[in-house]
Amino acid sequence: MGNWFTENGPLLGLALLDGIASAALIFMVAVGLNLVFGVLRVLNVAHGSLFAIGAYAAASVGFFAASAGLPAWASLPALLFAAMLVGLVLGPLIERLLLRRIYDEEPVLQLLVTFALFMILEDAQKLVWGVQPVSFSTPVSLMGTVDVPFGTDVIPYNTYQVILLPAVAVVTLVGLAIFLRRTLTGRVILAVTMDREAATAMGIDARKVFLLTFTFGAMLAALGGALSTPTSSLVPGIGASTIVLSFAVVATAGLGQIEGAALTALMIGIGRSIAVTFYPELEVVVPYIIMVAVLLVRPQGLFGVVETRRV
Amino acid sequence: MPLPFQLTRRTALAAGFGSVLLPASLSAQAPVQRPSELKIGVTTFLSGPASVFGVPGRNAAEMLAEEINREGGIGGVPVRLFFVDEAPGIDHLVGEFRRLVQNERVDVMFASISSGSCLACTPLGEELRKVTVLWDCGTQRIFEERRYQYAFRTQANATPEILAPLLYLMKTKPDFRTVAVLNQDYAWGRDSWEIWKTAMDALKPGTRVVAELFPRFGATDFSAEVTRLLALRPDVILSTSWGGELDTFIRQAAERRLFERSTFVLPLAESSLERVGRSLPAGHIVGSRGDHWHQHPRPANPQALQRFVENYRRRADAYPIYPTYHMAQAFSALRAAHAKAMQANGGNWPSDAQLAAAFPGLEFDSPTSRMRIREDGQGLEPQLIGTTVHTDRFPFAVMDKMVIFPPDLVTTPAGQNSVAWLRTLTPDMVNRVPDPISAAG
Amino acid sequence: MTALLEARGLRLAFGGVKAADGIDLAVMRAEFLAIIGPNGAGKTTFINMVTGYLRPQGGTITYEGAEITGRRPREIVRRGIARSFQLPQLFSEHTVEENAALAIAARQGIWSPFVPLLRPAWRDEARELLDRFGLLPLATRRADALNEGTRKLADIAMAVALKPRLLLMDEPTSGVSASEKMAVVETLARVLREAGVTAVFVEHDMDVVARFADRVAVWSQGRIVALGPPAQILADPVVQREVIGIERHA
Amino acid sequence: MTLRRIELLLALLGAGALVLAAMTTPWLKFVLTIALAKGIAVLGIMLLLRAGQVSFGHALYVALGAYAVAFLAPVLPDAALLLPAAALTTAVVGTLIGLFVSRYREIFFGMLNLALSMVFYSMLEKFYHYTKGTDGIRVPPLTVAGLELDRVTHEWTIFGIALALALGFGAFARVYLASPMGQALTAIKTRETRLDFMGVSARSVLLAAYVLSATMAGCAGALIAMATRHVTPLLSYWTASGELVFIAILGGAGGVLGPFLGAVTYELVRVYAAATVADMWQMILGAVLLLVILFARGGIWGLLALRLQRRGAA
Repeated sequence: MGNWFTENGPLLGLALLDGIASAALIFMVAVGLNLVFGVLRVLNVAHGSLFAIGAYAAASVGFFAASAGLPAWASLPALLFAAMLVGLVLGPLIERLLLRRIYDEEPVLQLLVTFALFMILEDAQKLVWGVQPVSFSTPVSLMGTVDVPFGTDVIPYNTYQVILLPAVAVVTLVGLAIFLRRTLTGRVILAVTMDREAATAMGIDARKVFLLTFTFGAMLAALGGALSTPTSSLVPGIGASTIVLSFAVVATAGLGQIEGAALTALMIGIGRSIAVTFYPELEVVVPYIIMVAVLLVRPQGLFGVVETRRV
Repeated sequence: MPLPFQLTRRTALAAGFGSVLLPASLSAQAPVQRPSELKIGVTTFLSGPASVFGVPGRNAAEMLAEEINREGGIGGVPVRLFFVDEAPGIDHLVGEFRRLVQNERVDVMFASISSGSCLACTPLGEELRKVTVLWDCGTQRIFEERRYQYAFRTQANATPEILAPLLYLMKTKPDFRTVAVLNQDYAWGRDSWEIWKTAMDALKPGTRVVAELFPRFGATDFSAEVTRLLALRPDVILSTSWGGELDTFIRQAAERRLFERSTFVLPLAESSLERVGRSLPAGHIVGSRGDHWHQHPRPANPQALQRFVENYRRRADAYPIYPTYHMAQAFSALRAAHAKAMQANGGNWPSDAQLAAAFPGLEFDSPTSRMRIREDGQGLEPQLIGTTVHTDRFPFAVMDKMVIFPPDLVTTPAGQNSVAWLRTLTPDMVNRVPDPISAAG
Repeated sequence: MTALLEARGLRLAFGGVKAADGIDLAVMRAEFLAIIGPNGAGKTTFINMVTGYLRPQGGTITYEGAEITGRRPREIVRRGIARSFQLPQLFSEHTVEENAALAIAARQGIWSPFVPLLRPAWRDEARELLDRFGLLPLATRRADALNEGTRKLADIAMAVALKPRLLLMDEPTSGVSASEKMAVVETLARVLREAGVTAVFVEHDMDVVARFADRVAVWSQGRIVALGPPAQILADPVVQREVIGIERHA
Repeated sequence: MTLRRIELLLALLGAGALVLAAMTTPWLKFVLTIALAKGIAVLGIMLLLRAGQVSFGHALYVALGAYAVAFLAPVLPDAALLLPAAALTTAVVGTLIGLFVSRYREIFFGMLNLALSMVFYSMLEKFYHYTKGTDGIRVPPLTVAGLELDRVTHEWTIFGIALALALGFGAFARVYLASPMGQALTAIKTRETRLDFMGVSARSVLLAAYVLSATMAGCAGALIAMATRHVTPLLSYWTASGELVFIAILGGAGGVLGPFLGAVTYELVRVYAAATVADMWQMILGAVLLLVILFARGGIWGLLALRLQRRGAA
């Protein structure tokens, strides 16, 4: 075992670096889904569509900024702007027009409403952006690479992926934690997450909280998409594969738990990159193995609170 | 907006129920008369990741159908197209195939981009006795595992499409010792690797495979894989990936200078060249699943190729990529077969069986060369492979030092199993590879 | 008389709050034992521990000579201990008679996929049971359409349908209107006496306690502070001041 | 006439209508076979929905049944043997997985099922040399009870088996739902703790329904394999599971006819949507689902039952 580590230590180090970079993106998408689920108790399948639309919108805004003659550094705020735009437009629209009508329904109906929305948005996105892969990699080129030593060799990494993405994820995590625990709005959201009935009984306007949270969640989804744009080409179907992974994160993390989402994202990201390095065959099933293992030990998820049924 | 939508839907439903009520036997076995239109069913990807190929295929089909109809149709009859999306799965596809054959009464089916779809459709076409043209799918299994009377492929298959790049690599950069592969984790990715590995073991024994990476189909990030490849420094990296995944892989590899460490062999990259722009550096090997390239060095009919390229660019605002050429080949073969069958039938409209009988041995024009369909139904298509170069004329990498592999060099002989045939190859095969042609100015 | 149920030194704390701080109690066969005490004294916790919903952190519970401490609710029910709930736990999408029939099925064996739940034998038994509780007119009403008092009765009826030897009831008369209360308890007591069921019930109405309990246990801060016949306990000035006084105000 | 009688009558009428449609339009016979098969799988989904649990992974069992047929067909080329074999396989696997997932509720139940079906999907692609990956496996021509059949007779036979199984499973589900085991499912949804305090293991009640639903899905998969004669991993993809839940809601979870009404409607809408706008079928299906949930919550069966009851009252 010690031998194995001395031999493969450097490789393991590289895998950790890759894992952290991919965990950052996984976290960005999953945390929004988890937040929305915690407050609205609606498992939003259309979160994947918001991710995809955010990604495409980021590319469009980026191209527009470039064609308008803005300097290359403007591509970074362009990503953020695109995500805000998507979240602020689509979030309230979806919440007001659709979700609001179904809060009192059974969970399966709520889930299917978002599933239907997902199907509609999937085709709508095709109508707007077509089916040819779209890519916008200016931010990655802009930020260049950092060389990581590996034995006598060096491995170049994208600064964007190993520095900026994890930094954004950490800022989001810390910012969210402070927002939820220290500000009044945040505490209200937290109160609704923990006990909706008690919170409404205390006079909290749940509808307002729902609207706010959903819009916020939509922005996080779109931001996740926007942040993935510089490193990957956008094609139809990216929303579908994103949402399955995010579901696994939510169930593993525990409902509404942002720290849980962060830890799960890290486990999945690092687990996958270690798998790619040492057991490539396992890469695909890593998230599910982690989820099943966690739920075997902790049936309520990593950070889930056991809901005591009052009798 | 909603009103016309509802109207079309309602009429469509009405038409559908009309056909439910109409006894199907009315027009079943009537003597073959010249129909008012020649109906072609086309199965292609209209949603999901593979629509990267499916939609250009459809665009080409619509463009070609319009051209044919302007010129008076096939055998004097205008063609009409029916499209089916392959994405929802085999049960939907097979149902639609039946509907088109039994209800819409299409005259011929152009089946499938996905090999799985082809493997499901081909036997069905045979059972329904309907001519099925395999227009794009790559699996070599179809004609090697069974004989068909109604199914024909108007392009090559996976074996020449992978063998040609390998031979090209051996001819142009013979000194490689280590190889890594990164393919999509699905049938094509696995099959193409098996073909490459088998051929390489026969043609260049002793080459070491240092990594076999098969990321999930639809993956959007290859950072961990790129890291692994950077650390391993293989001489050659093979990837038969395509679409968004190939674009992503090329960009991520380029950003992290992987192209400086290894020679890439990308047998499908012709379809990504325009999109990835100058991200793809010079000096790497690119293929196009056949004999297609808008800057083809020796087209049989330069005017025809140029017209095809320009018409397609006007329509789709992009250079044509291999599925559009494959679609053109399918149409061209159908026209030729139809003419041949009519001639054999004394100028009368051919039956399904007569049309099918015209395909074996058929010769037809592709946009770049003259092609033939072998007796077993397999199309014989040359393979064009080249090395990337950056020029001032195009904002993206183009091919240079192109080799056009003749089909008889790289295609498995009829009646043989590809893997078994590849095992019999010998290293001196590389001496029979034609010399490279440089790109014209 | 022998003890049917015997609790010794039961302890359970939630955080710093001691809900059970050394409970010793023997319940005698066929007696009606009332539990009184202020809110938060640990009355419901006791029932929860006996029925297996909560596991005590210390002490033992013996029932019919066998130890049942920390066993799961399902197992404890099968030994003959049933309970009713402070907040009625009905199957809201079922009718009242279906609720009762489900309880009968739970007793008789639920694993029959081919015979309807409302088979004649079970329907008759359910209706007879509902009749005894005065619920027959509501038999085909959905459980979520009942008012609080009737829900409470249906909840108890379901526990009775299990034919327990020991029945624990958590505030059986709360929610029942004052005018009906005595009649309801009267019926309930008759049904239980006929079946020879031992009953432990948490009660806030001292008139009910005085009239129906054989013994009264007074709970305070997780301990039993007094135990004896109602006449003696209810007359105790300390109990009157500390427990009943607070009760009256609450 | 009571609603239950009308239900029976409608089932027979519906079966007759399907046979008639299949007779007049050959291609519909195939589509309806698939619809009946999916209806059977959805019937299983409905059992779980009664307990308030949504499985987002039952495509696992559909695919398992289908692959069981594909793998066993070369050694056991008879539909009459393959169907029970597929049912048995899925029942065994359903029991093993059910023992695990029946401990979980709601999102955890749904997501664990989803995860397991995705693991199965990945395995079908990973074990490429046995499963042929996404290319899928061709099912060879089958005999039925020893008889060799031509294409048309074979199609009719599979259609007939699907119809018979649909009627059989439908009748069984109705009896089952009225029984204590079926009624206890609803009790899990409304007040699971009470079941516990009545001495009933909610987990076992759910497990029984889970194994049944897995078996039904397995039979559905076997029928799909026999009808399409080609199986691919896409059968187990999560969207296929979503489709089953979709059909359950479309048809309405109120009665055993719902799943079949839903499945036939779903397949027909998809066919006509695909025929009208081949690349927009998803949007049309999504819109239909949305309309059903927002304006007809009981699904098609709910609408029908309401109308029949009104007429009965008038």
